[in-house]
Amino acid sequence: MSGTQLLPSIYLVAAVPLFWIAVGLIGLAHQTQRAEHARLYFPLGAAGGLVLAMAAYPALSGEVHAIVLPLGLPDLPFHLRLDHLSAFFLILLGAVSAGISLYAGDYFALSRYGNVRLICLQYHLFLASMAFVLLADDAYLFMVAWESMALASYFLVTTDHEVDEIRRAGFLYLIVAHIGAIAILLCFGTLQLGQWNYTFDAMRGNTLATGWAAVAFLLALVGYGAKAGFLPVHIWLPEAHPAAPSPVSALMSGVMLKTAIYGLLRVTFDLLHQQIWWWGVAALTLGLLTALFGVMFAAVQTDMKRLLAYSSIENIGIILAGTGLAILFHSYNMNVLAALALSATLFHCINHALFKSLLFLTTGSVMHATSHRSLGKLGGLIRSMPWVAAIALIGTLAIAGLPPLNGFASEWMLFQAFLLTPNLPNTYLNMLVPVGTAAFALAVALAGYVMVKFYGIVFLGLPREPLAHAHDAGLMERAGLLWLALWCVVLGVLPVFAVSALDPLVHALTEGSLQESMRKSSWLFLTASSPEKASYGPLLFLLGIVLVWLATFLLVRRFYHGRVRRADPWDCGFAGLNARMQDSAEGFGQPIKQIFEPFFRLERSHPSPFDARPAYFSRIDDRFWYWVYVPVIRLTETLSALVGWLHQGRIHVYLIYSFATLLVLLLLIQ
Amino acid sequence: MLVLGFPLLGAFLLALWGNRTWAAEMNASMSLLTLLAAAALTARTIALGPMTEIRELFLVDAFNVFLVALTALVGFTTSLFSRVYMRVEQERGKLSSAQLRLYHSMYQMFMFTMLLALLTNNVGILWVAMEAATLATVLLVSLYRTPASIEAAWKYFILCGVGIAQALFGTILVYLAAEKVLGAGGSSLLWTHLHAVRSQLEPNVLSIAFVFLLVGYGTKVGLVPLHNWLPDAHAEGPTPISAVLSGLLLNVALYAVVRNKILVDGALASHLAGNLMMGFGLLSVVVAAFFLSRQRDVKRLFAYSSIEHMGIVTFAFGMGGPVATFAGLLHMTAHSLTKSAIFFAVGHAAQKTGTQLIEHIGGLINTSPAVGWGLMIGALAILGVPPFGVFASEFLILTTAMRDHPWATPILLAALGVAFASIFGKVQSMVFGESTARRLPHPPAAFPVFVHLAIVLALGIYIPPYLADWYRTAARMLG
Amino acid sequence: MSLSFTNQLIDLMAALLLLIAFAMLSQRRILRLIHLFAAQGLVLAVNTFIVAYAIARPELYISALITLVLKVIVLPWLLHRLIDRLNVRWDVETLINIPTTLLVGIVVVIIAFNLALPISHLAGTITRSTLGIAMASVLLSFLMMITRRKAVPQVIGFLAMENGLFFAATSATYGMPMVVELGIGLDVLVATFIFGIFFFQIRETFDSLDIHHLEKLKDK
Amino acid sequence: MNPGYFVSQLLQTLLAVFLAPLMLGWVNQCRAWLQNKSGPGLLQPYRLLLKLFLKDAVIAHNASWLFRLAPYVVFSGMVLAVSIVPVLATDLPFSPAADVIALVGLFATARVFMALAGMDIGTAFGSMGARREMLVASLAEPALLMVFFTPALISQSTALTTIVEALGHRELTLYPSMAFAAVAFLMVLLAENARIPVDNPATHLELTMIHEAMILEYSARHLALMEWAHAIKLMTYISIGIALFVPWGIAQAGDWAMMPLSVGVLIVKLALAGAGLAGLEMVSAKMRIFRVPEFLGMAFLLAVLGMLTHFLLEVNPT
Repeated sequence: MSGTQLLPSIYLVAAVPLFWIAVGLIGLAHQTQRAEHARLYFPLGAAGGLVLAMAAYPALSGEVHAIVLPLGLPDLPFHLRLDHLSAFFLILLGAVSAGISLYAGDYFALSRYGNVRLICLQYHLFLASMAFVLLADDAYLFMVAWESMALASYFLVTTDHEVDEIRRAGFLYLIVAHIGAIAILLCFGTLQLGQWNYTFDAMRGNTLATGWAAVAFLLALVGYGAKAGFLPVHIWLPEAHPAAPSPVSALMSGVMLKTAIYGLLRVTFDLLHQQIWWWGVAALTLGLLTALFGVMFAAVQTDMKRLLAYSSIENIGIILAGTGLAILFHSYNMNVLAALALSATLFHCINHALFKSLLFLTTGSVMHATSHRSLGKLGGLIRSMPWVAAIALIGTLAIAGLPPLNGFASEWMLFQAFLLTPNLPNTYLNMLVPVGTAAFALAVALAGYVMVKFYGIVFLGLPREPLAHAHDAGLMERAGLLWLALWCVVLGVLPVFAVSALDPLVHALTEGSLQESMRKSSWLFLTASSPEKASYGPLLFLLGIVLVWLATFLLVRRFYHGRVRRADPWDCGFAGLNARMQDSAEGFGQPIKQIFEPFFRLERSHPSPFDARPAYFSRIDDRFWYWVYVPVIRLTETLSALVGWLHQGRIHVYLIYSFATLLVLLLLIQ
Repeated sequence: MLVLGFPLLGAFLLALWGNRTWAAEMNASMSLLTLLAAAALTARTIALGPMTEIRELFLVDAFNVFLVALTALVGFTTSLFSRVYMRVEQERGKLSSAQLRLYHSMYQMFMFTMLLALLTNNVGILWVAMEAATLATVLLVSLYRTPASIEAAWKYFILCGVGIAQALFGTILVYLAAEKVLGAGGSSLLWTHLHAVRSQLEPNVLSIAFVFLLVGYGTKVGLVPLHNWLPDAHAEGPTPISAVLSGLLLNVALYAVVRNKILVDGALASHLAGNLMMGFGLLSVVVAAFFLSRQRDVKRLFAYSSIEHMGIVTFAFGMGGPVATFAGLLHMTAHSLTKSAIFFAVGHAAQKTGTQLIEHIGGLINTSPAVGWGLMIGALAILGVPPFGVFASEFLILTTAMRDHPWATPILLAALGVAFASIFGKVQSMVFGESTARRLPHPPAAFPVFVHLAIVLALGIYIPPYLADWYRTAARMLG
Repeated sequence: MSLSFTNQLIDLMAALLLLIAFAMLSQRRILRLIHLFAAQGLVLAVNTFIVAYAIARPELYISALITLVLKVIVLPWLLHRLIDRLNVRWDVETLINIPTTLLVGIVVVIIAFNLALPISHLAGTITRSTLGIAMASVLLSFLMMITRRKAVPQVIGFLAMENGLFFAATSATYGMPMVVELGIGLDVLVATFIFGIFFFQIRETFDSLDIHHLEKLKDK
Repeated sequence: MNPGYFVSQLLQTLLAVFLAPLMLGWVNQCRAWLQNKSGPGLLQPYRLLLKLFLKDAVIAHNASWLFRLAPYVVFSGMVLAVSIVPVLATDLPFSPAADVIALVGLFATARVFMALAGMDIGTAFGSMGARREMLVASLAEPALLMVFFTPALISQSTALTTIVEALGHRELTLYPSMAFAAVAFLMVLLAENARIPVDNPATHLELTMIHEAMILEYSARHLALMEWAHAIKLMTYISIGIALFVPWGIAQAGDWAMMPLSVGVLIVKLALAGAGLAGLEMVSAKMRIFRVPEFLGMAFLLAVLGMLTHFLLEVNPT
């Protein structure tokens, strides 16, 4: 469809965040009893999300629209721009937030913490600021929206601020966010190339010297990385996500991280024209390291939300790696391959947004049902909350990268992109690739391990502690979850449509396109550069499985009466089975600890075999904290100690200061 | 010239009846009248452009009229705040009625001297007014008669007195240079005349003069290393005074510096003055930022943040150029509004918890959401978090710095980062967490706080065109 | 009398002023300090008077009169009463020992002269050479404020600095315009009163005028 | 496409599915012979399956729907897998549905379901087996991918049929990199199919079992499906190995003349492979569970080395 007959789409798109702000303010003003307040306003926000997604969709292939608002600085009013890239991420925001908001209606109605009116305001401001980040077309509006986003989410994270690790988490989060913002500001400063013009159009116009371009790229990598959670600025992520209420974690992990990816793509592919091969290598390496790091830490977590947070780091790493590949190909003008890598990346963005928010929401339901967050206490919820369990299963399979769900589709494309790197005219890179591919494969495989741990321990087996009043999710919660799960399945089974919808955007960014390779194959098959090289037909997959399943089922039934006798579990004939004999979360993580020991900073104490009351203690720290952050903090402290010495409290000293200043200046100007 | 009349009148009246129960209301109403007069004056200036009054004794132009308006506004809101605050202090028996009378009358006196300093056309009178401002506030700083407050006041007095003496020497030198051109007599100290002939003034004299003026008035601005009086005075005086000190006095002192800078620039045709100011500004920002993390007294904390922001503004004016100067003016406005709002909130917090020590303040948001959110939002605003006005000006300053002095930008940003970490960490622990505050019979004066913050927020998102033009004309004037 | 003669007189006065400044710097006893301060005021007054006579400026007579009244009579008298009331006649111990202070003072004087040189050339007044001395005495009294440990001498140093400024004003520029003169005079007067108030406050809080009591406020 | 393809597809699938237990039986028989025992006979697996299918299913009280769903998913996943691998003819309508990566994904899906089912009851052994299985898999899976990538790089494609076309039906060339890949593949095969030295299919000794521990709770038809799926998995792996490393003799796209010959060739290959597997199991001993990661890491490294040697020796730098 062309954007011409849908000209006002940008106005509609820009109207949605304003609507969100309005909802927030009205919600703030509206005094009513908690449950009905939440159930009234959050679904409104969900409706806004739907509208946003639908309004942005035409722009994915349509032409670019830009408007200037009469707000902002006198010389630099707010510029809004709706192009392919922003459209894609707006759709992501709208579609995912719709599900989350719907869910949030029930969630906040039931949760005890915080003042729901404030939460409503902050939540919708958060949504609106994300939308404006995606729409911004000048540095000022971008920074404003960017920081408002950080701020709103900070307040949401610290909703339950009596707990001091939550406060610490929020603080850490905001600090890192601020550092990132500083880097981004510097990046824009580099991009605008001396003439004081901070609209993105002007930056597009500039062509930077290679050195400065590299500086800008690295600044962007740091700045956006601080939001996305690249190594080593990931430090806030596993703290802040668990601290936040689940819908907020879902929004942050699912959508907010993607805005950072958006920024990175915007700078790298849109504002900077040229790319240099080593940027790609840098991004690729960093991404893979991040992915491995994330998945390993996820494997050893004992708190389900921390586990998911680390898995977010992993997925972000994969996305970054994909971006790196795209840059790499693009820098060698291999546009089709760049297009492949980029579509894979974007596709993975939306997939991760879907299943990660889905899983975070399920943790929310679990916490409401059991008021536990630690894996060590949960178990067997598939019986008490079948709905959530079923939906969570879809999310788990998707995030574990299993066909025929969406996670696999994007990872498949990424693998294809990796396998096409031998065409790069650089032997070292060719040699590098197998290693990269290996790391990627390892990360993906470990993700499967992590997810089995997550699902198995939370939903399967026996409850590790007596879980009273575990009940299934409410209607709105189910609706929100189903919405997300639905898309996981649809995108998984029919990835071709998603990829071809992405094609104009990818073409705009890389001048390459997957069209012809897709034209050669049918809509059933997802293909890489060309169908005979590789293809993947998830629908056939699904059909095949279902057919065989039905066949076997019927055959078995023909053979057999299908009666089932219930009995106690056999368990190799051992009697006296109890729940504590199951694997604990630590137990599940233990082999990973063993194998990848050097990655962790471990503190362990094993009980001696003859211990009367054996106790096992194990704590895992992030090495980066001690490598990067502690030294910086020390430095600041020493510096401020030095400076503090200036202030001696003796008036004579102060007089000497000013006397000296006077003399020095007088001599200076002679 | 009602602008000057009202506070002077107020000073006398309150000197007589400043201890009555309605003194606070009277104080407020006087300030309100001043505000109205200032508003009228502003309107007229916008309409008719710059003008001089009473045999050129007074000058009103875009630059000072906006400061006048700002001063009057903050003066008014602060008087509203001090109404509530001082009542509590009095009930706690911290103040005798005589002290209260002194307080009220000196408050008006202080307003008068500042307005005089802003409005006068005579560089000499400017000096006199600045000195008078010091004299008016020094007794207020030691109002509580505690050892700490007396010490603070003494340092304030000596350091500012010495500084101001340097400024006088500078003024004399300016006069010396001026009389060569304009001949002896009163007219050669009139800024308008000086401005007219500034290109003919003897550069050597003026450069030396500027050093003395910068060191002199800079002491009052609180530039490092002349700043040492500032945290003490802010921390020990009554909170309304801290609010006006860092909200207004610093601005006025900086105004004096800038006024003279214009002359010097004209005479030297070099960037000497600008460079000096940039140096001081940068030094102040960095040093203050590192001081911040060591503070345990909340008012000292924000006093240092004032130093930091004055450094930023000085840096901006030092860079010069339309955008930077514009940003400097904007930052002045945003800073004095935000900072005074913060001090209001801090004052209430200190009264509710009975201490100024940061570690003993906590969970304000639970006992009194108004104060808690006021402090939180104010702190975020002062830290330059969008969408507040402070960010707008910092954005402009930084981006200009990136163009003109790229080397300075990372330093500034690093300092801002450190400041962010230190201030925010402390504020968070005060606002959130378990509450240590207790309720007071009087509701806090939420109105001034949120009015200020609302204006600052508005400045960040939308600067009305007339305001923008106004800043622009001022910026053009300062070159 | 001829211009040159007045010139010489003025230069003499300048020299006297500098001398007194050094004397103050080296002076140990508060009472003497006050006397020296009064003397300085007297020199100023005379100097102003001579200038006024030399160039026939009536308003300078007035300012000479003001100086006489204020700085030779009122302020010393006030200070006297203060130290009587607070009985702080005892010796002043300085932070740095006197000889070093004097050495620093000499360095300062050299700097001041060099600074003043270019200015004096263009200062077309009959009193061009005195600007350096004025600056020197300002800086010297600054130095004195730094080195003294008691409150009263610091204040005297402050006032002496004011004197130096005033001398600069008269000698270099035949005095500032009247308004400013009055303003300055007023400020100085008020300042002195406030100093007085402070002395009492400090006294009653610390029962001593030693400033090292005032060193509590610092950043540990 | 003409029905012939579907015929060959169906033929191959059914053949594989129904030969799989025989394959298993053959391996066991060879083991028995090598141990100088007279084995249970080739048809033992069929008897076992039949017995299980006729039995009454006994399920733990707290078994959830997932537990009953898993066997079907696993079984159909395996059938799908085997029908993707070209063993008789290269041109199969199903083959574009999945390339090697998707194949690995398919195995992973089946495995995950099995592991989840193992954890469902909440027995000590179930969860232990699931953990070990997932651990082994999470290390074997990348190795397998690496193994696949070497031929994929050689043939510029990840579609198995294309690979086979490229390797089998062009003029015969020897690829040193494939040697690495072959060894690595063998190790992965042992690990993934729960063979010695990684796992011992013939024991229920608590501490050593991996695969068996997961399916302890299954009985009757569910167990039957699991076992059968397991047999098919072995079959699939072996035929993948054949297709990758000794592709000669697989029929071209739809030339029916080749078909009988290729069947014959296939049977010979399978027999040899089975015997070889048995022999390998005979000479090696079961290793501690914590040696397994090293074992698989070895395989992983070999595979990566294979890719590197490919770049080193076989890519002519242009």
